[in-house]
Amino acid sequence: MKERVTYILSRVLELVITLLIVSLLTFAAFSIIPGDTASVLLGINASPAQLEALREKLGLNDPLWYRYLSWLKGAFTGDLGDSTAFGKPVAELIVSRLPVTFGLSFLSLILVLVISYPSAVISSGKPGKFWDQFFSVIGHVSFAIPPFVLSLISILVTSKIFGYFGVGKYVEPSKDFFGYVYCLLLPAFCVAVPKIAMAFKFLRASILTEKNNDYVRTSKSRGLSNIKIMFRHILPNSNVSAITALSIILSDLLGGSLIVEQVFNLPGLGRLLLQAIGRRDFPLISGIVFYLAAMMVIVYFLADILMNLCDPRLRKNGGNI
Amino acid sequence: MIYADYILEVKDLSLDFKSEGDKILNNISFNIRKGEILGLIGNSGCGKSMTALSILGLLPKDARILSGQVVFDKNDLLEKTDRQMREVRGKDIGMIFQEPYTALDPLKTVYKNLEEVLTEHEDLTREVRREMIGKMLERVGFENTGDIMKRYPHELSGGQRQRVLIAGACLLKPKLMIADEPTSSLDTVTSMSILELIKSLCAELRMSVLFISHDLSIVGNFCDRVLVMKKGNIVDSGNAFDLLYNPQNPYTAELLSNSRLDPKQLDLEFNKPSFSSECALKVTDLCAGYTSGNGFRKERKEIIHNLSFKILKGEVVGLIGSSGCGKTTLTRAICGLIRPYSGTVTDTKGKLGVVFQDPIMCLNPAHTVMWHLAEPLRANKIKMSKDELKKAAVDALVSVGLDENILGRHPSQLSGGQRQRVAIAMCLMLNPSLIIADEPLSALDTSSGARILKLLSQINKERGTSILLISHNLRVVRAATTYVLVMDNGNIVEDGPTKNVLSHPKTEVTKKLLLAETTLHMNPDRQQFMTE
Amino acid sequence: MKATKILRTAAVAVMCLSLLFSVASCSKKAQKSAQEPTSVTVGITQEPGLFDPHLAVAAGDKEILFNIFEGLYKFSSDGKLQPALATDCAISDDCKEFTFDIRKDVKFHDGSVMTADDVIFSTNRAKENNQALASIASVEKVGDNSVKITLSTPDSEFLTHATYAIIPQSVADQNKTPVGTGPFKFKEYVVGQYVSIEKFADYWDSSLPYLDEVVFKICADMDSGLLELQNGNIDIFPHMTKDKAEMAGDKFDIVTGSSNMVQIFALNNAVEPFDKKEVREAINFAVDKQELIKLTMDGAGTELTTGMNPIIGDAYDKSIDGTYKKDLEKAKSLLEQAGYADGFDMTITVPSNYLVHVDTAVAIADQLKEIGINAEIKQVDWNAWLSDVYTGRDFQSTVICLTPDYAPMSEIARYHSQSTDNFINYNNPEVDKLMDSIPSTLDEKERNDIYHQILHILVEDSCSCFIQDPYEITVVNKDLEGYELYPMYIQDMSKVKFKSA
Amino acid sequence: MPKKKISPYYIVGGAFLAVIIIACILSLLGVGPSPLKTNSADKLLPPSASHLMGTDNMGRDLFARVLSASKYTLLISVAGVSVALVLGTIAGMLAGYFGGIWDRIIMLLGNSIMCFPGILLALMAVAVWGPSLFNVIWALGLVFAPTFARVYRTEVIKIKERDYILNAKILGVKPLRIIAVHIFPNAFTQIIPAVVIGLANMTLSESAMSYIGLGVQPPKASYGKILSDAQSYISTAPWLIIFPSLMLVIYILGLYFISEGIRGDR
Repeated sequence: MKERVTYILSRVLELVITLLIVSLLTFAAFSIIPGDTASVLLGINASPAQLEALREKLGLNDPLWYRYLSWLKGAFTGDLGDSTAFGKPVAELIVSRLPVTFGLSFLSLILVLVISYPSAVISSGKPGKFWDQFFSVIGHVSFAIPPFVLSLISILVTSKIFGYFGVGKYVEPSKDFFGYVYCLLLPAFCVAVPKIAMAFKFLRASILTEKNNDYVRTSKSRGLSNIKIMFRHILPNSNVSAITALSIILSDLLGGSLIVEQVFNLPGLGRLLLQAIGRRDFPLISGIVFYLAAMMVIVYFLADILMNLCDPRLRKNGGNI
Repeated sequence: MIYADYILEVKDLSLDFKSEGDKILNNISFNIRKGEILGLIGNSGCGKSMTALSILGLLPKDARILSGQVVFDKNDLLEKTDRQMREVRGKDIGMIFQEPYTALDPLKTVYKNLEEVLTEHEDLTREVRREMIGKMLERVGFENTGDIMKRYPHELSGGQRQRVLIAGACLLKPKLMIADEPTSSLDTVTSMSILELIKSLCAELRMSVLFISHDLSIVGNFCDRVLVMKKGNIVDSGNAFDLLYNPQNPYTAELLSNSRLDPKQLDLEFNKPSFSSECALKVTDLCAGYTSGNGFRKERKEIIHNLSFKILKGEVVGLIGSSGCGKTTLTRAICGLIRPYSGTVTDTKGKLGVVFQDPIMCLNPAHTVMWHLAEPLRANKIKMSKDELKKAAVDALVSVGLDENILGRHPSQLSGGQRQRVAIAMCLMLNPSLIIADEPLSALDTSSGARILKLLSQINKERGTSILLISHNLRVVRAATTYVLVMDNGNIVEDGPTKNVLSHPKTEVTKKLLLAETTLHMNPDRQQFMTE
Repeated sequence: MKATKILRTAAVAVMCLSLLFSVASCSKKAQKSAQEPTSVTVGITQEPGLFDPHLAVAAGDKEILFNIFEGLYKFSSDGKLQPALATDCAISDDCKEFTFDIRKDVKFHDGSVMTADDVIFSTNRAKENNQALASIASVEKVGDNSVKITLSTPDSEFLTHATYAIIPQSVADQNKTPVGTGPFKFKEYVVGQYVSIEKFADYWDSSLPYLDEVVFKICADMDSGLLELQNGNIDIFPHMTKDKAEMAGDKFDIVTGSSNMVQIFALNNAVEPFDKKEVREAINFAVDKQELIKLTMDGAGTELTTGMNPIIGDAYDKSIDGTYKKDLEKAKSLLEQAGYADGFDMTITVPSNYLVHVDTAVAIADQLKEIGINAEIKQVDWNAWLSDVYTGRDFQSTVICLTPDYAPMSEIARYHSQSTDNFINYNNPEVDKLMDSIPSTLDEKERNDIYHQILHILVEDSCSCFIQDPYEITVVNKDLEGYELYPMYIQDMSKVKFKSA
Repeated sequence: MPKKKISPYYIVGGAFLAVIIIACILSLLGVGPSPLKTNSADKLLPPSASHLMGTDNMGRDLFARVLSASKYTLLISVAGVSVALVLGTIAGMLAGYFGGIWDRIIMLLGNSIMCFPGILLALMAVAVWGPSLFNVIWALGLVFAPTFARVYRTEVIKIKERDYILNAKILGVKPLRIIAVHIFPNAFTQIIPAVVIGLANMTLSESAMSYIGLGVQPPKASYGKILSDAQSYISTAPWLIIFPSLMLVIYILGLYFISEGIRGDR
């Protein structure tokens, strides 16, 4: 058990250090980028007196390092401070955007799994044959299409064929869960397409490597059919190495996809970040970056645990965890 | 006990690859009687594995069966559909392979690995399956079968894994077992126990065995009858004993002599080290090992426990021990690759050369031979003009028996033996006082191995460089070294002149090593061995 | 082999399953039935920032707040000032004292009745936060429902500023809970999604408003807004471009009018070579404004000659129109006079988030090439433009849209040499003298003459190149009526109603 | 050894890339109408004889703009990837070879850059050195360096245990020389698939950067810029989106086939 404690401790330490580095980067960015938050909020015909009043109110006058330290103190006690642009607590703003970003991320992750796994299995079943070439080329074309072109085309196509496809009718999950899933389906597909190509490429490679391992030959010599060998031996083994790729994809998704949110007019995290940068909102940007770093480390942490569960070789103390 | 009727008859089977066209097997025919152990011998590439795979119908995709029949239990296997063949595989014919390390699914316990054979062919209740597997594991030599069933493949040694595979192949009491080089990647002691296991199983289950190997001397002692194959044809057959001792067929004779590396023919002589001269290497109560664990807690795993020995200038010393006794750790400590915890090693910086076991990995694939030879000089800031450098390189190549034109070549264009010799040439560039050869022969075929040995002894003779030869092959040590150290779990248990130690072993470890060697490589002049 | 065939069919099945799921569920289309409370959705593209009427300055905020708060006077759609919370106003001869009669029994959204004290409280609070009201010296009660405001300096046009919001003293934080006297009450604001306001039953003008609820839906940009329009999620969508408006479909009317904005190709008068009048004139002759309007706004914009917008009315002097027509020869000769016979290099710094200004700069650069000037375009992020170009005045030339209040003085106030908004560093003592005389001339006709003189000098000096006043284009759902277009950034929803109702 | 016939991947990949390279050469020679001439008369014209690919919202000929855009897209993606490659290689090598503390520090830095919004990083680069093309390349290079570093690190960890590296250490070769001369040539072949993906991502994120006025300054444009400007005309002028995307797909497919060819040979 002691083994696990040190493992978790080192992961937590890694999270703290990443957060420190990231917040330092944000702080450095803010001390360099031109533009002052107050004049952004009040527009060009605001009077100097007005600007001064707002700066005082938002505490923009104290030196940046002081604001950074107070933000840091707040971050570690769980209070991320208030956003200067929206006047609302940063935590509340981020949480208000999570349903969209989480919804999009997990829906597209499901799409990635549902589409890339079967296609990878089929194409690695008979490498080099028609299906393999077909999926590989489609994979790379879908990788090359810019996201917003994909989104726009999909809207045009679905609205022409199905008449109306709930674009923009974003529904709170609390109010009507199915409406929520339904309106996120198409954007999730657009987010998922490049990720599907990536997952497919990786899965196909790992299945092919597992296929010419000796244990496959052993099972064959015992009379198992190809399908049984694929599902009982090859897939579990290639899953182990696929977990790292999937965790990278998931942490990428959780960062919010700005372009799809923009085209589908979904209030996700990507757009909030762009607005925060546009309005030079230091607490909000640091809050979002804090969330991103935390998400990344948590996802990798879960990936490690999943790996330990799947692969006994990784478990330090033999059979039991 | 061998019965009269045939279990398997192969009638003029021929096979070729779609892409290449030249025949891999041209109409070979042989048969196996019930309960008989038939050996199938030949150098790599003669088609022996292909024969086995065609029996089980596991040929690679682009292999084509041109003609022939494989009659097993009165019906021709080649006619059977894939589904019908699946019933035969694992039930009537079992198979085990060369590499035990990767032949088991790493994610599944031993029990799960074996259970699939039963679930595939029979539908028995869980308890019956558990009990059958338990009995079989016991039969192949495991004591606490309950615990072994729960263990994972990576927790077992090579030998144990091969036993599990044998258990898997024999679970349903097959009529025929095909063993494709089962022992060639195991050390001598474990190989011996595996072969004995197969023999006893064959007798008990009245099972016949098709044993495939490239090492004639092992097969001689173990099989009833032997077939010798050369380029897809069966060139010689007969019972094992007379094939080994008075081989009629010239090819068989040649195979035999290569496999046994007769020291007499090599007539190696060594310069006689005078005891007064100082040592090339002095190691005094060395402790070394590996530290694992990250930043905070360093976990020390000590492998070498206060070991000391010394090598005199110009002396050739052998180091033997079963795998896992710390030989590699010792070499790394001597070369300075790992810092010892305590004890001292005389400074060998720049005065030491190493020859590694694996010929594929001993040279950097990205650079030419010339670059390799120039690298040691560059590393030690020895300034030389362009043609001086070339001359030194050519001398080194000549001294290892290679000619100039390979200077521009890449390692991928050289054979295993040639690469090993370029590595030796690299060491010679610095004119080291000591060369450590870590298992230089085990990965090479016997003839190129013999030439490497001759080269080492020549270097020792002409340049007076002392050599530390590490090997698990006692005949090589007996032929090539004057002094020998025997190691066991991190300590030297016995040392002395090679002749005395290998003829009158004092410690248990040396005796076990010698015993394994005699049973595996039956040596014609038997009388040389102690017969207590 | 057999194995992969099964897998293939499984994969195809999964794919069409997910498609089916989307087809089936999209058939349930929300139907809007008549008897439900009438609600109209207006599309906006800027995230509202502040709801406190005295603090809010951003155009996007004022647009919405017009429905929640009202001042003593209020603009009507034709730009005239109408009495609102004040019934009428007596102005002293020296234009320093303004006595307002307060309208009786006007209720705030929280039910309390508006008193003179609320007016005094609101005036003082507005004075602190609004530069235009700096001239207010004191405000006192003159009887139960009349208030007198005395100014420190005379200002004949003070009434145009008397539109600041009157708010109850009792409400602590207007930003969180806005309370005013307007036709609609604040309902809810969800960041990133919408702002909703609902009908204020006992509004002082009982005939208004008609709608029960108005939702201002926040769209990422005009394109995603257009998609929602086509899908019927939005009824009114202001500030569109001509080509997009035409794509809205036949269920919508297109309403166009002036937006009282001034797109200026600003030349920094303090920087070489734009400190020479001839160079500025040359540029005015070289730029083809009609071509620019066609390129950037598909022709939907009125050409301007100087800083004041003709929509202001009499204060504008029509005679100055047409002074600058494209004349390359004249431009070249002017350049020679200024000593730049073979042209010069210059940079146009443009804010990157306004695509229309970037395109205008590109077109201008293309046109200036014909008289030997090669202009390089430098895009900067909006905040960098604000701090470096507007306040820092560190630029050669730029393209931006100025949004003055709907008052003649605020249109040209920036050309006073001492004004903080004078980012083009224009300096003409004559203009300063004329501007200073306006506040004290009570008579409107006299004031207009002074304005005409100022405009003539501005055109004479050709301080910068004024391109266009882009049309305000709004798309309105056909079954709505009563929507009026204002020449300023305002969405008056009080007169809007469904035709059937 | 059968004659080494050129694998089909090279031929197909070469053909695709040739399209892009020809486009660059044509625009360098100034063939066809000028990509900068604005003209309100022929605004948003569909593809016709006079305008092969139609015109954009400023009346400029799209065919000429796409040709000149090929130059910038090629320049940005290749330069950006090489910056990322150099930074990534150095970081990956150091982290992989020395391991221990170095490994953790470099990996932590890599993670932080990965979860730091690329746009903010680009803004910083612009603020400090100005919005020129050169700074965008630097910013993009920095954002993509961690992915390359990660690939290199795993590769180096695999190679540094091999016999020829131990041999070099024993012969006394200095660590830096081991990294640069011994390990690098063997590790480089593994990086090619990552380079292809990097080039694709680079062109796409350059278009995202154009939202905040970074990248190629108007009137010049890259594929990404044309696409992001044309975003609002997709229903009225679809050709503004189709042709640049087509060129982009050709560019990336060309790279993919070349990389498949290289992987096939090894």
